Amino acid sequence: MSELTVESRDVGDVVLLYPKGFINAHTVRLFEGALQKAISLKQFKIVVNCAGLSYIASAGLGAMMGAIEEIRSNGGDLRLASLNETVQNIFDILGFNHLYRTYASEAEAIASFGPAHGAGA
Amino acid sequence: MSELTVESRDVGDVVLLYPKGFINAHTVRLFEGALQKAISLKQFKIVVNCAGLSYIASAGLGAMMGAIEEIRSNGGDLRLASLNETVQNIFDILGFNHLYRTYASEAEAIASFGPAHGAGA
Amino acid sequence: MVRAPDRVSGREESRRPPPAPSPAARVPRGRNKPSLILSLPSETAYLGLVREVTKKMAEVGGFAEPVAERLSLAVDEAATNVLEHAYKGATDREVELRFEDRGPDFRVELVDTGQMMDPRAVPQVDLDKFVTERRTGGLGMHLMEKIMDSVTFRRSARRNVCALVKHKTPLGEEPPGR
Amino acid sequence: MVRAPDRVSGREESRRPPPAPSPAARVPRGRNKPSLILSLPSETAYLGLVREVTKKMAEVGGFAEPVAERLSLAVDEAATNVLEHAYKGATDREVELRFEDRGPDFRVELVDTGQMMDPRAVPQVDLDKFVTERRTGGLGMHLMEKIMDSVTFRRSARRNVCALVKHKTPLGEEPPGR
Ligand SMILES: Nc1ncnc2c1ncn2[C@@H]1O[C@H](COP(=O)(O)OP(=O)(O)O)[C@@H](O)[C@H]1O
Ligand SMILES: Nc1ncnc2c1ncn2[C@@H]1O[C@H](COP(=O)(O)OP(=O)(O)O)[C@@H](O)[C@H]1O
Repeated sequence: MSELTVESRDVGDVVLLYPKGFINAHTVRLFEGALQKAISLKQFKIVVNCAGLSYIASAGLGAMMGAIEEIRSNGGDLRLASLNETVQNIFDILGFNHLYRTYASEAEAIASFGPAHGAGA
Repeated sequence: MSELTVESRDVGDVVLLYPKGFINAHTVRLFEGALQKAISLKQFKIVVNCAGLSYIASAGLGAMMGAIEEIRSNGGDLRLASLNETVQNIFDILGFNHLYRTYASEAEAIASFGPAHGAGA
Repeated sequence: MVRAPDRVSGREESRRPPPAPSPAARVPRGRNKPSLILSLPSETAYLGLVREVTKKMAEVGGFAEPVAERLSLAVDEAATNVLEHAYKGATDREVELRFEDRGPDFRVELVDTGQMMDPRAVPQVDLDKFVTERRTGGLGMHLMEKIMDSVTFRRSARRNVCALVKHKTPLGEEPPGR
Repeated sequence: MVRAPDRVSGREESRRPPPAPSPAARVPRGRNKPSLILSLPSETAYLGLVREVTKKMAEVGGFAEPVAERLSLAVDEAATNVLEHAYKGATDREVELRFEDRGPDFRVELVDTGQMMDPRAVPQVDLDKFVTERRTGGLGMHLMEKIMDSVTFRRSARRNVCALVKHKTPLGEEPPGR
């Protein structure tokens, strides 16, 4: 019974993260590790595809907060795609839509980083 | 939050029942009612499609037990299709495979009543 | 329908009052395992909750999902019996379920203040006779005993206690993984 | 980070000890609503169970699924804070969660024997400053207060009690459907 897995995939110079399961104080280290790995590889254009994410607690939001400044100061961004109702709801409660750009689909999130991306793979 | 619904559909002279949800002592009356309705309409060839059935407790098995003699003594039978792992498991524990015929698919269960059926609809 | 006398003894075995507490039971608080007490009105509407809570506690106790599903069926059956037989359908009474993770044992106790269990009332299940005799009862106890390692009933302080126990580790095997 | 003083009073409101029991709280046993007590070791591994049990109890209490999801987030956050702040990560302690369905209120109490809550330690959330100041904390309390109708902390008999309350019926509206 794995509570969280995080796979990743590169599309051009965008890195896609696929958290599957839920992110709470117990599982957040894994998610944090995936973000830190992207940063250490200087992959600053990050899309978190939330299609497989059932739930995120403040620990997970804190992990994004802890990484966002370094990402943005390196000309990148962390953008989210395919939030389910629960996760969208948590974002709404916190007003996180002002801090992070969210997209209905992964393709839109990738395309938002510029026309060069998405075709590559 | 509906815990059980039971839809029905006729295919030739076979009646198909679609329990959706779970059958326990709380919801069993609805399932029993569907069986009794088929009997009162003299539809004795019954297939219970269990694809939407997540769980069945002894109350539900008792409901089948309470109807089977009348069904069989009128030349019919009650057969089951598409049991999920949990429901199959309960059948195995009780040795119900000796009492009821089960089929992997609805089509097979319908066909088991004879070559005339299934084409109609 | 009363079961055949020659099979009484084997069944009685699992229903006699439990012996002195096992070493695990003597471990005081701080045993570092989850425990849960659920108090419910005696209404069948809550059986769904009973099943889901049991399944979660079993999974947290280390049982794989299919086993947790079966354990939740056994507890559903025990609770159903309390509502139907101990309380005879009255909906204004209370049932208490106690879940305890005692190291090697997963243990659930159901406590009610209703009519006492009469072990002689429990029919022996004979599948062959089910159809011809139009039998519909007896399946619940049968399932409980097939699923659990032990099913015992005792009466104390005007309460009925039905205790269901499942060993986590069949002797000589590895403990189940999370 | 300490919150700005001018916003202290509004927050303090929801943290003062609860007043005398409300009429609903005085109803004795047999109140005919489910209640649940969950005792857990202080390990984050059990936060998933906390969330699922909360969601089920909220649904049984009559809240629609999206609301039940939010309530389970608030209780997850409260439990996480107990583990991280009251127990400072020690995993050999115990947390108790008490769920009570008091007619118009859904009430969850978390009880621990760890370090006392210092309300002044709770930062005020200012989203604009989050990014520039590299802030990562304060979101949990903020979520709890946004989701619940009241969040109070009290200390009694060397225990900390965090009480979360959600009214079922906004004044003048119909009770929520199952
Ligand atoms: N908790 C209980 N209290 C009193 N009697 C019980 C209890 N559980 C079971 N019984 C008795 O055992 C019988 C068999 O129970 P069970 O196998 O569940 O079948 P059913 O409930 O369908 O009759 C019941 O009919 C009842 O007489
Ligand atoms: N149960 C608690 N016991 C002691 N202190 C607490 C508790 N809950 C919260 N706090 C204090 O309130 C602060 C804010 O909590 P929170 O909003 O959940 O953010 P975080 O836990 O990420 O710091 C914590 O940093 C801590 O100082």
